[in-house]
Amino acid sequence: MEYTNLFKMCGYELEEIENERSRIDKAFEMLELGPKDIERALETIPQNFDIELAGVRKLLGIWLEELLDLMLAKEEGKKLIYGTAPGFPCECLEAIRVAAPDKVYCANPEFLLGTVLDSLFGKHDELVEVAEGYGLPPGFAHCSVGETKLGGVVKKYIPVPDLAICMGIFCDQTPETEEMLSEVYGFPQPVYVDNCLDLNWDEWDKIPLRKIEYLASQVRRALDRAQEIIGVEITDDHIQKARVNLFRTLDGLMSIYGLLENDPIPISVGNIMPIYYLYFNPIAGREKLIEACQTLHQEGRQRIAKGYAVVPKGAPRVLFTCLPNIDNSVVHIAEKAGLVMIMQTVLWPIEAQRKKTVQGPLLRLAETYLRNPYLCGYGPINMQWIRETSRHYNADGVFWYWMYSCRVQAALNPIALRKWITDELGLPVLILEGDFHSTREYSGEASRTRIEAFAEVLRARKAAKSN
Amino acid sequence: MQAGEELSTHLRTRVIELTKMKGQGHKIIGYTPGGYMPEELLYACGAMPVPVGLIRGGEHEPVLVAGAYLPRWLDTFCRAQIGYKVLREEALYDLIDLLVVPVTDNNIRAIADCWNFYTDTEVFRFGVPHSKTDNGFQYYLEGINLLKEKLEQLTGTEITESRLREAINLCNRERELLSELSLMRKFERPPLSGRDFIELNHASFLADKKVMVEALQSFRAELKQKEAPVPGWPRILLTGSTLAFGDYKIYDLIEGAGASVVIEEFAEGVRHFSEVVHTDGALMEALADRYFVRRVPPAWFRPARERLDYLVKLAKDFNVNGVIWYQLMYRDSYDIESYYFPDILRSETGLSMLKIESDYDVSEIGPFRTRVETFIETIK
Amino acid sequence: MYSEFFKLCGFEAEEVEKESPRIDKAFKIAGIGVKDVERAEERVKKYFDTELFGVRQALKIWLRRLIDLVLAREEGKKIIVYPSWPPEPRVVSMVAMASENVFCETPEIVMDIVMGQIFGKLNPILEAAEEHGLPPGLGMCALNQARVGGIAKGIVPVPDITITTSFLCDQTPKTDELLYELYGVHNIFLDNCMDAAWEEPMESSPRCVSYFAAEIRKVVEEFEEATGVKLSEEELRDARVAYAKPVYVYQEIMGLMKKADPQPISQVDLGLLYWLIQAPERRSLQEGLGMANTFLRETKTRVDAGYAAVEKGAPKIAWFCHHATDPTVMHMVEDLGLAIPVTAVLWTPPWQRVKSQFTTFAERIADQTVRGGINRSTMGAVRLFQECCKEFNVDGFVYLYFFSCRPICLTALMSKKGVEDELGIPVLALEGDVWDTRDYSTEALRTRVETFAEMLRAAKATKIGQIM
Amino acid sequence: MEAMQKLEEHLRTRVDELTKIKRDGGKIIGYLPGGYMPEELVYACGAMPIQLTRGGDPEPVAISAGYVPRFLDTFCRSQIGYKILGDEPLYELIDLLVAPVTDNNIRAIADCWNFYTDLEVFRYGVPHTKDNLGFNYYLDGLNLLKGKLEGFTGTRIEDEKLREAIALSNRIRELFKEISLTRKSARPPISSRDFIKLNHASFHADRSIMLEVLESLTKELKRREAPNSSGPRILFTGSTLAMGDHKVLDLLEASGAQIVIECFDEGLRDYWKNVANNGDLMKALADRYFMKKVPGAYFRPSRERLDFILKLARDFKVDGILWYQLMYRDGADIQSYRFSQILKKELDIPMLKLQSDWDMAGEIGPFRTRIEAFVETIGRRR
Repeated sequence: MEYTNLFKMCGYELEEIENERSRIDKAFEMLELGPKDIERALETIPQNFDIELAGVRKLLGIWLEELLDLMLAKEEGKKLIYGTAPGFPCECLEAIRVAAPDKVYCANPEFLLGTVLDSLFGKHDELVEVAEGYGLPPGFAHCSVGETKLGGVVKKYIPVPDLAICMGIFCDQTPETEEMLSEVYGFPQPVYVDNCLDLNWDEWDKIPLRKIEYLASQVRRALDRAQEIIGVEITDDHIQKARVNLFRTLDGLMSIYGLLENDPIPISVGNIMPIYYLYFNPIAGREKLIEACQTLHQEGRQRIAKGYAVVPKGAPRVLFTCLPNIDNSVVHIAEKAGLVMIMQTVLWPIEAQRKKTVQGPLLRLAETYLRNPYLCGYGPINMQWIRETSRHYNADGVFWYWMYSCRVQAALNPIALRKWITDELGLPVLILEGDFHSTREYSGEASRTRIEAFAEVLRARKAAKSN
Repeated sequence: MQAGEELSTHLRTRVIELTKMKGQGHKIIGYTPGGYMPEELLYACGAMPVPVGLIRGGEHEPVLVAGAYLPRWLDTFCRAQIGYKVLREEALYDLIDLLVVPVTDNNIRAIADCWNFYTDTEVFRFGVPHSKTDNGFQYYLEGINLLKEKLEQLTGTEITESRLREAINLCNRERELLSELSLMRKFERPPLSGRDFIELNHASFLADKKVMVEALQSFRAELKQKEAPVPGWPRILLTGSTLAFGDYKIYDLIEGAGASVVIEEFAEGVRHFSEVVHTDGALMEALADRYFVRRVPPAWFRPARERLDYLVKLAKDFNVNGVIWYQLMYRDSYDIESYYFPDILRSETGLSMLKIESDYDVSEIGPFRTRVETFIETIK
Repeated sequence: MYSEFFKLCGFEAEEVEKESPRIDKAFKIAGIGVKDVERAEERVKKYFDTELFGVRQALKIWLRRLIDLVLAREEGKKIIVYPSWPPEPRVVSMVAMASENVFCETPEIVMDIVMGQIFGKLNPILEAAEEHGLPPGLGMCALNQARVGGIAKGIVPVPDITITTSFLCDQTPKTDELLYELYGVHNIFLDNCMDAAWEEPMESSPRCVSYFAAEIRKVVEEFEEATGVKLSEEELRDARVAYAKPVYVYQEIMGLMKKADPQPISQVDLGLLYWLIQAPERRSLQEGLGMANTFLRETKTRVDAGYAAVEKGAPKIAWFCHHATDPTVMHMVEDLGLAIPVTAVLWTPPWQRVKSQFTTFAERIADQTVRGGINRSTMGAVRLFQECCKEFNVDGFVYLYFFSCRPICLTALMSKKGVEDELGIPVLALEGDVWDTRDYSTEALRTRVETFAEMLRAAKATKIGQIM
Repeated sequence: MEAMQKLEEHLRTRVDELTKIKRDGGKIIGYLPGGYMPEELVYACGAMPIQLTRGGDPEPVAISAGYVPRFLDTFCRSQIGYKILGDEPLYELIDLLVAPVTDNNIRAIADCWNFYTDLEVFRYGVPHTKDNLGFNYYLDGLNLLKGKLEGFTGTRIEDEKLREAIALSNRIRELFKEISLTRKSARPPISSRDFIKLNHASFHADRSIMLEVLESLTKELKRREAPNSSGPRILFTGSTLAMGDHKVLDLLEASGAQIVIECFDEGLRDYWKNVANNGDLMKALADRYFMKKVPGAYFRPSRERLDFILKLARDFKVDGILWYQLMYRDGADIQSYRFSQILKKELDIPMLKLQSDWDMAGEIGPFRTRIEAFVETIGRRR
């Protein structure tokens, strides 16, 4: 089967491809990927991403490589340990990986699989449709990440792991799905990382110790189980290393967002999502990822120097929450409508998050997460968050694209936040119900009119101001 | 197409333009769809028409938000309008100085009343009688005369005979061009797709009239020498209550299933172009004659058979292979007609019809797709 | 088999005797069997206060209306006319009184009251309509369904003419067009435009009146043309008077209800009178006044006797509209200890009580119809309810809107806010139906009304508390 | 039944009473359903607990669309709807809202009230796994709640007071259990409708009156000649059974079936287990309300709930299970799929799943058809 072009498009060198060929063949066979799929991939990728950029090509390559590793981990004699979407706290799996890179492969398989099959191979929603017949029916707003995982398991694309760590720190659906996998589809009984979303309205900048300790102990318990599996002790150093790794990746990611502070923007935000979605996955190719970021950053600087413009100068600039990782049509519609998304509010570290009240990597880890507003899905911090980001970036509006099937994001209540943002900050807000991991019900097309109208609202405001 | 590019750039900057014009003291007049508001009057007093409602639809969130202001048992599109207003997502709606509402039925009335009750927009109503009788004609004529006064008093500009005639000629020109373009779709291989045409039709509500007329002229020129892109697909007559700007789901599904819409008939949302205003004789009468008497009436007319016969005529003239009836939830007049029209259609033309009812809900797409696809299959 | 039941409904033994051939025929056609009569007897005993002579008289008239309606064709009525609901009652009265040859009846109301409220047998009729163009799930008005269903099921004869009132509702004309398409019935439309300006004073606009008047004249002409029956001005006046008299009596009864504590008579019983007035027909126009007066007299007596249909000192509410098919709902409300002195829709506000300044009969009728109220505009409705709640000095207002009625839905939430803001009394907006029992759960309604009642009692208590 | 009448009379004037209590300085403590709020603590400091239990009406759900996204559990959405409409007098009396946070749907109620009203909200978390970590976290939560209540009411919660409160609560639970168990008999002396009414009442009725009512009812039931009830026996389970949500109940009764036992995560009082009224009382409370309680579908793992339902099905000899849940309650939804498979394996009885968004006119028709068909099939199997 001929996939050389595909892998070249994804930043592979020829000899790399040759060396990998046997692995690729095996993995593609397991995933039932044939010539047709390769063709589609060759069309899809350029539509979704700006492959002129070497950095982007490298990124895509990492996705493919990780998927290969996942598929082959077992027969290459590694233990397989899964986390679950949304994957937080990522340090947990990263620490396990760091402790014994050669003994274990860690992953959130639903992300790898979903992203590669959808955004690279354009096999939209194949797995989602499967899942709908196996316990996650359509029409009831089941999370498409969970559906992707269930579909992958049913289709036997996702190997059964040696240990499943269920990240239930803010999502209720994942644990339910995970339980179904163990009761009905022969997955191991998961070990849970639990948490309670019980911060009080005025508590948001002083996280109670008991909450930190509870989350920390949950993570520690998971690590202990992992130790038994991999036979290597997971120490505080490993945890510390894991945290450092993630910080380094985050720096890379932020440096790319830094490019967008330039007007006009040199690259489409659509190319950044692959980094974001890799960043919190325990990938083996972590160093490559950081490299790729540097490459992309340099390319961006060069474009700026050349005055390259993805969207004409002077376009309204908005903050956004998050974007699909499988389909960039929303981004392209927005940018075509002359709307620039400059910063993903989730990533901005607000004052309160920088505070440290505890010592030791484990407790620190826990505290960082409890201070993350999006993750603890918590109104007041979100308000603070948007206040600080909008000030720092002097944004013209907020583009609230949220995952309709995610109860956390629903409970976060965009409607209430819109009221607050418009009243307090006087910024227009567009709330878009969407889906990060499926195009089955929400395609970019469906929201074209609203995005374009929103762009007009912002332009009109700018015009009014300048008058 | 080049003309397309120019037009879309014009449209993109339209809101800003209007904002500026408002700043310079121009009045922005919103009006509800249905084709009973003679735009000519607005142009004749130098005001800017902004078709409220018509220009937005097809999205679910405004419909949901409307739940807080109106029970859900009224027409989806009409509920959506209060939604947009409170969401403040539609820049044009905020520019409006006066909302003109030709009251046709309770659903449209709901828009007027909600804007009156929940916002501080000024609303001007005039009734559209439901029978084409002399009383009806007189009443409608009085209505637009009142509108005329209202506009003159609001803008401080008198609507003189000559300015009105000018406006009418301009609007007639636009109508003629639209109908020429539409008639091109009679060809076995239409030079433009249904979606293209309807977007053009919708643009004609937003764009500056002169710009629009020019755009249409160049379109016509381009299409004349253009090799028809649309293949010899099954031909569909698309009809229903409201076809809002942005509500293109149905077009995508039909064209996605390998058929082309060659002619539309909608009460609300599309510009009616088949009749022009006669400029001989008294102009106000002429307007009433065009907008009330010669206009094909919507389903809530009493009686409304005229529309159904017109549909049969269109089906024959455009030699279609099937009819798709696309209406919105709870627009009861259409529901009831959709029960007996298929028999009329079959006996007159032997064609079959598919009825689809939308509440602007995303979860509809799946089911709709299957139904449209099977329908297209059967009529191939 | 049914003589007991008919006696219960105010018939004399010999009347039943005399009528029995017609009754047999009618019941056969309407598919009313022994079981149904038993059920009806239970229901009447359970839901209506047959102690009251007025109630018995009313039941009697209703049963006769059913029989007359069902047999109209075979008894050789030359012209059968069905006005639609909501009617322009004066015009309907005119036609009803026009000639012996003309049989004019509002079949859907007869179906609702007799087949529904009395026999509890309406659903099959509605289901028949659901198969004849008024499908379920699309918010189709169940009253229109009763109109079509009665014909579709062959219970009521196919009419020659409909007088289709389309000045409030858009669905009625479509329903009658359906009758035209299905049965070739001649539709005469009575049209109007609801384009009153938002803050327009309740005194109606001349423009509106003259259009509606012209429409009325048109109806008369078309009717005369179609039937060859001439309608003289005198007849028209008489008809208007015949209609107006029981209305005045009804208003008097409301006057009593307003002052009375405890509430002397259940609204369910008054409903029988209410609907007779709402859907005039020859027989009720002739006998209705007498019955109305009986109601009035009996209510007076009860007030003097201090008879309590609802406990003394109960909080008072204005109720939106009488139920046509289901006696349980309003009984439930009264049993929960809420007095209902008034149902707001038929109440006549001050601006409708003034004598019309217009001269021609058509204009006077038009004037009456388009002044204020639901027929006028949303603001008209809001003002009507505010005025009504003031006048009856109620502690709350329950707006049970019929989910399948567009104009009623339209005003629901605005009326709630309008009344709450203006009078500072709580308003309960309830989604329900008065034409169809299948769409709501009385138990669920109970919970809502129950809590509402608690709220009113508490409010009352606090008021008293503050005073003391 | 006299007892029921007595209760109804009491309930009629209850709002009035509570209004007076409040006026005389009494504190009304509202709390979110789920069974993780030990009302004993509230009583022990002389305050009056009221659970948010109202539901079943279409209007509040529709209204809520302007305040909270529609993809949350229907009950949770409607709670802000009631507040906006001002339809529920009990809610208007609340001074402090206590929110034991179990999942995101429940959390949304707390947040909406925080955001749209000026009411104070106090949260404490309910962990999702029964182990020491979880137990201690929950216990901490209770202690914080205790402190909060003491601060709010200005009354210290003495052990004595708490012990009394617990004793009374235990007694009430016992009685509920006793009454519920009478329904094991072939001819249940009390209908599910009455039992549910009783149960819901216990969330805002006066406790001493509630106690009398229950006492006399148990006696009555012993004497009472049970109505002849031949209809199929149904186990009624799901996510939330709100006060006022009668639709399914009506339809089931109309179809001739009889509910003999209910099992809901939220809305009904959990009467199965009691508090050990000795030793460290706070520990005892945590033990009863966290460890001993059968958890909701959002637990991890949540198999315990399913096994409990199976046990009930056996003990009460039911012929069928009606799984009635509200729209977008994902936990219950996903569980229902597993459960139907387990059910087939363990004891082969049919289950009907209904998912409601409290849309009156839209749902009754379809529900009626499905329930009638279901009751007919299980009728034939008997």
